[in-house]
Amino acid sequence: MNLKDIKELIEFVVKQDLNEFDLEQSGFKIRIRKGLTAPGVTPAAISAPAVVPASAAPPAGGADLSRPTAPVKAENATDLHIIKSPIVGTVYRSPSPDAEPFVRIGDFVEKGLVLCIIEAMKLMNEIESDISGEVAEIYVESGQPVEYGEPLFGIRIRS
Amino acid sequence: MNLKDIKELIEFVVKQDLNEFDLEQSGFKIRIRKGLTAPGVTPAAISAPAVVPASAAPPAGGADLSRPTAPVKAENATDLHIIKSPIVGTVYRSPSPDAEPFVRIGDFVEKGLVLCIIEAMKLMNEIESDISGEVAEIYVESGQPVEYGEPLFGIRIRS
Amino acid sequence: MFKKILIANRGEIALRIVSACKELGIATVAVYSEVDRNSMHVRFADEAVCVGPARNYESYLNVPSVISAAEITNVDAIHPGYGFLAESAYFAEVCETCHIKFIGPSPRVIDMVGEKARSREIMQQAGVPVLPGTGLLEKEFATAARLAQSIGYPLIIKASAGGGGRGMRIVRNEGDLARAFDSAQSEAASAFGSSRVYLERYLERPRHIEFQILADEHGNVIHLGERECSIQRRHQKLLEESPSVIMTPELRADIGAKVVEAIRKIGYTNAGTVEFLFDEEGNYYFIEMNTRIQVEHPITEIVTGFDIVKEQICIAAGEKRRYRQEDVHLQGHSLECRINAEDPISFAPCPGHISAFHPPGGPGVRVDTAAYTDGDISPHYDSLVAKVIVHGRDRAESLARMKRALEMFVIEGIKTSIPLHQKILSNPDFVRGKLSTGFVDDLRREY
Amino acid sequence: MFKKILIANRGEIALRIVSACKELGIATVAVYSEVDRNSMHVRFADEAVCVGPARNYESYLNVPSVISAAEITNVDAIHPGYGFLAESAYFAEVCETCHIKFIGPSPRVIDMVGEKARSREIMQQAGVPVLPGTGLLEKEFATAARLAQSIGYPLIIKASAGGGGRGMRIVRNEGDLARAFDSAQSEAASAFGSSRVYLERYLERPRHIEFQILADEHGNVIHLGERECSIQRRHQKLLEESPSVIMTPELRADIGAKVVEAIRKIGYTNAGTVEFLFDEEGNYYFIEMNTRIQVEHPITEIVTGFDIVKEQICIAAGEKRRYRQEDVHLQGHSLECRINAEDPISFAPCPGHISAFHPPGGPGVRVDTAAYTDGDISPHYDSLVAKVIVHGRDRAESLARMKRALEMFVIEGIKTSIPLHQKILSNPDFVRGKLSTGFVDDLRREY
Repeated sequence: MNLKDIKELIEFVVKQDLNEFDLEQSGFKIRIRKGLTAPGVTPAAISAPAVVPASAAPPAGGADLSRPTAPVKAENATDLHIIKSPIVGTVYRSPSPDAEPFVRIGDFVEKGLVLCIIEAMKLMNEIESDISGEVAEIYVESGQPVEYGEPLFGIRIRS
Repeated sequence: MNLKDIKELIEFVVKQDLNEFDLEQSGFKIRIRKGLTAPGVTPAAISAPAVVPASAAPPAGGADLSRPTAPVKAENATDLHIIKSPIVGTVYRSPSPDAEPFVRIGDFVEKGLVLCIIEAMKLMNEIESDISGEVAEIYVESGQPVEYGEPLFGIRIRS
Repeated sequence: MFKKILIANRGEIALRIVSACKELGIATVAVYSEVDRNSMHVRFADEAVCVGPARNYESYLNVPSVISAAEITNVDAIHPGYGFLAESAYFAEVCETCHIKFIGPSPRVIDMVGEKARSREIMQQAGVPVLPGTGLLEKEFATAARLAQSIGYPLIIKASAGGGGRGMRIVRNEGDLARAFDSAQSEAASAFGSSRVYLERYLERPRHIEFQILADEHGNVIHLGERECSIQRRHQKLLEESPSVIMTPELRADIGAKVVEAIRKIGYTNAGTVEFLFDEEGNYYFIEMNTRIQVEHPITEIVTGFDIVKEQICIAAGEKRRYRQEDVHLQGHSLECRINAEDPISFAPCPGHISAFHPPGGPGVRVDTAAYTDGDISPHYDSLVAKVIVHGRDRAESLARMKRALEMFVIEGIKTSIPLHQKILSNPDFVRGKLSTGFVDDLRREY
Repeated sequence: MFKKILIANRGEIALRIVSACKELGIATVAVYSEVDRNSMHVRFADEAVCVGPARNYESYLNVPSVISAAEITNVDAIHPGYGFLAESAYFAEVCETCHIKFIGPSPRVIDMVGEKARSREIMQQAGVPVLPGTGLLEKEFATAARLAQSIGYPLIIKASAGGGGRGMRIVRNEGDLARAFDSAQSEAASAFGSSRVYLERYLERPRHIEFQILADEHGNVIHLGERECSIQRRHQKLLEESPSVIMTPELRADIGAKVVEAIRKIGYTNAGTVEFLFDEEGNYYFIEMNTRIQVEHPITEIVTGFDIVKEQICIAAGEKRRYRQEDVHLQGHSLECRINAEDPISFAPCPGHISAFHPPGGPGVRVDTAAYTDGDISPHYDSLVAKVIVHGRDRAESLARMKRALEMFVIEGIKTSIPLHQKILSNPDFVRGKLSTGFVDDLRREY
């Protein structure tokens, strides 16, 4: 790659609004970082073990919680209010297996409305919306295990 | 990549508002960091073990070569030509214990003149000046042990 | 054998359990609090579940959260490590209810052993001496005075609900008893809401020595010799060794046999530790029993060749262990230093960012740690950074090796207890093996 | 005992020797080349002297420089490690002349043992089988043909001055002998300036097994059992174990006794290694002897409890060692993996900057290394990054432990041989102990 190519690549990366770009190819290696490289992010190395993928495939049968869930795709959706799981457990999006889900994308929810149930230690915990708005994103499916702090719903606040 | 290209690349990287840029390509490697990259830089730590002072005082009787000699006080004296020891041994600044030293500060030396003797394995090695000029600094004393690459004399080149 | 184990802990012991599971071919699930996301135990476990925020009772002590994590990951068993839920009979019971094997003794045994009066009784029946003492006393000073006579002086008054030294009084002679009894009771009442106290013989400069036990679920019980843990500070062990300089093969066999008998009698299973105080005349007294893996277990592993954590897992899986007492031989000598993040003078914990971390290696050195370069010692948890364990052919080699290992341990960015450990290792009394639980205080008084 | 020792080496073995000296209370002097200024052995030695630029013959192989460094620092002895000057009789002699103790055998013995014909003879006299072979042959093909008959096929033709495979020919039957003999001779002549060759029985898939020896300067000679080093690639050992699966206590005692006798007879002192090839029928043949510490010495330390480097120093200091052969017991099983900086597929060395380095710890794991986070693997020297050594109660535990340790070894920034080691450890033949020096080539052919 000559200088022109490199500059073109950088421009492209910046225009795409990427924060990180790495490429490695037979004897060629490039690394581009933009923005507030939070110290916690850069020194990959040992400093951020969680970034490293699990060495083996997740053991069969178990839930794949092997790595902390990514901070959710909708990172640009800064206007979204994220409802996170306050407990560890299994999500149910409807009150019973063949019932309708509590909410769907596009629904308007009032503060206090039940969004889903999380089962933990045989107890059903109703998860309510702590805000009013439109359900813009649903990050979980019925039967899915969730950990503490895992995003469940993205609520767009009506302005 | 020549200097012009490199400067151009740096300018470009800065203009693109990047914080980090790394490139590696067949024997060529560039690394650009902008702003307060404190965290990545600080952990000198193990990276420079030699910086750490010897834990104990230098054992009695032995030469104190415990740490590589500092790059010489006269670091500002960029115009000085440094004559370094080409071998490990013991310095003698005069041909015999009660003789006059080969050179003193302020002496003008011709290229090829003997500056001192370094004894190694019972052999006396004459160290000659490889340049003509004025003896501006003398970093060693008679009887002092020196290691490879240790500065012996600073010669100011007459201009 | 189990297919998957959840590790209900953090730090070096969580990583230690991950190692054992890997060697046994068992998958692992780590749990972690939000601040522990980048921990080594999370990195090396096969799966990991965040169980809550930093505060212990919201995460590592949060039983519903930990149990839910076990359920959603379908584990067969939970290893509790030490601290946190390790000695909670309640947690062990919840595990049982949820059909998850708790790697430790049964809830019934944890309960029984945790009750001090009960475990004293068990040991006494097996012929193990206990410290002379009384049952709980209310306001009856006359009874206290009479019982004090038979215990002898010095004695200590302890609050039944006590802790942290409050409600405690050392009484050196009969004349001081009345006032001490009164003040201990009122302090206990105000601190714990109960004025009940008991009296116990007080040992001035005892040694703390403990025996390691392994008991499978088929009645096979052995001991793995002793650990001397006299080097303490505020009841926190700093440096341990095995064997103890004061132990003879005969005494070891004698105490060991009694302990094994008591353990077998109560149906104890899994690993456990029986703690004793030794006075200067060599008399020994049972003080308490711990129903979990101990921080200092590695020194026993080193001298016996047993992998105690793997043993715990195999035992919990119901395996019949084939070893007998005759198979246990102590080889050489082992020392452990617990390196804490603390100011070596004031002993104040000193959490922070580790800018460089390079543990020592080479012959006879083992390091158990979850710390790493660019990692943090969190203020939320205990200040243990690493355990340095050495093995030597004899105590002298062990000592020289530990000094060498500490000298070659690079930790930058935080203060550690290494200078204190070095001071201890160079102390002539320590070198001669003249130890007691007062050792560290004496040392501090000197400088 | 010595007061100060100069270590004429670099990397992990220099650090290993520093450790031994620290444990013995001996001060150390490191020597280093300009590019090694920031090395661990420099950091942890008490003093350090730069002896020249990066290239070996200008620094680590520069005898005047190393000796001068020893003189200006007033050391009593020099430990040469392995490689570099370790087997130079000349260097040992210069040390002697300068009244500096060379930690190794006497120059006379190094010379004698280094001469292949002589050491074969010595071993044969002690009853140790050697590979059937001839003396040096000039142009006399008739003699060669006659001798070949008695050696049997396959046989190998080797150049007397040989090395690197040049002048070598494997001959599988009589018909090929004449042509091979001619071409070997002419290749030898052009490569080494001497056409002299010799014939030797060729073993197809031998095991490489070696015995560790310790001999003090008072005639006390013992062996520390064997190491199996069959896992090699281009004659470079990759993975070693002790004990070997094919060794019985009787065979060990038998070979050991013969080796000890030979060693005693020639007045050998200090540590040494006697190497054998074993054919598939279990016949064994002496091949050569090494008069230095071996890279793989830790596995013997692990199973015997001897600190071989400390032994070397004590022996060189003239100490009378009190152990006898009966005191040597092999405990459990040990494995070593030599982690190299190399491409795991092409095996090409891969020096570079180490961006993260965190060695595994926990039970039964020892790491000998001079690498560290933010350090470099220099292209000037060999590509060894670290030796991972494990101890298990048996071979199965050793294996599981090594797998676990490699999985938990964090090395970033450079490629290493860890994937290759993992492949070897999982190979069914390896697990069954079916080894030979052809093992790695076979493995590569498979993928």
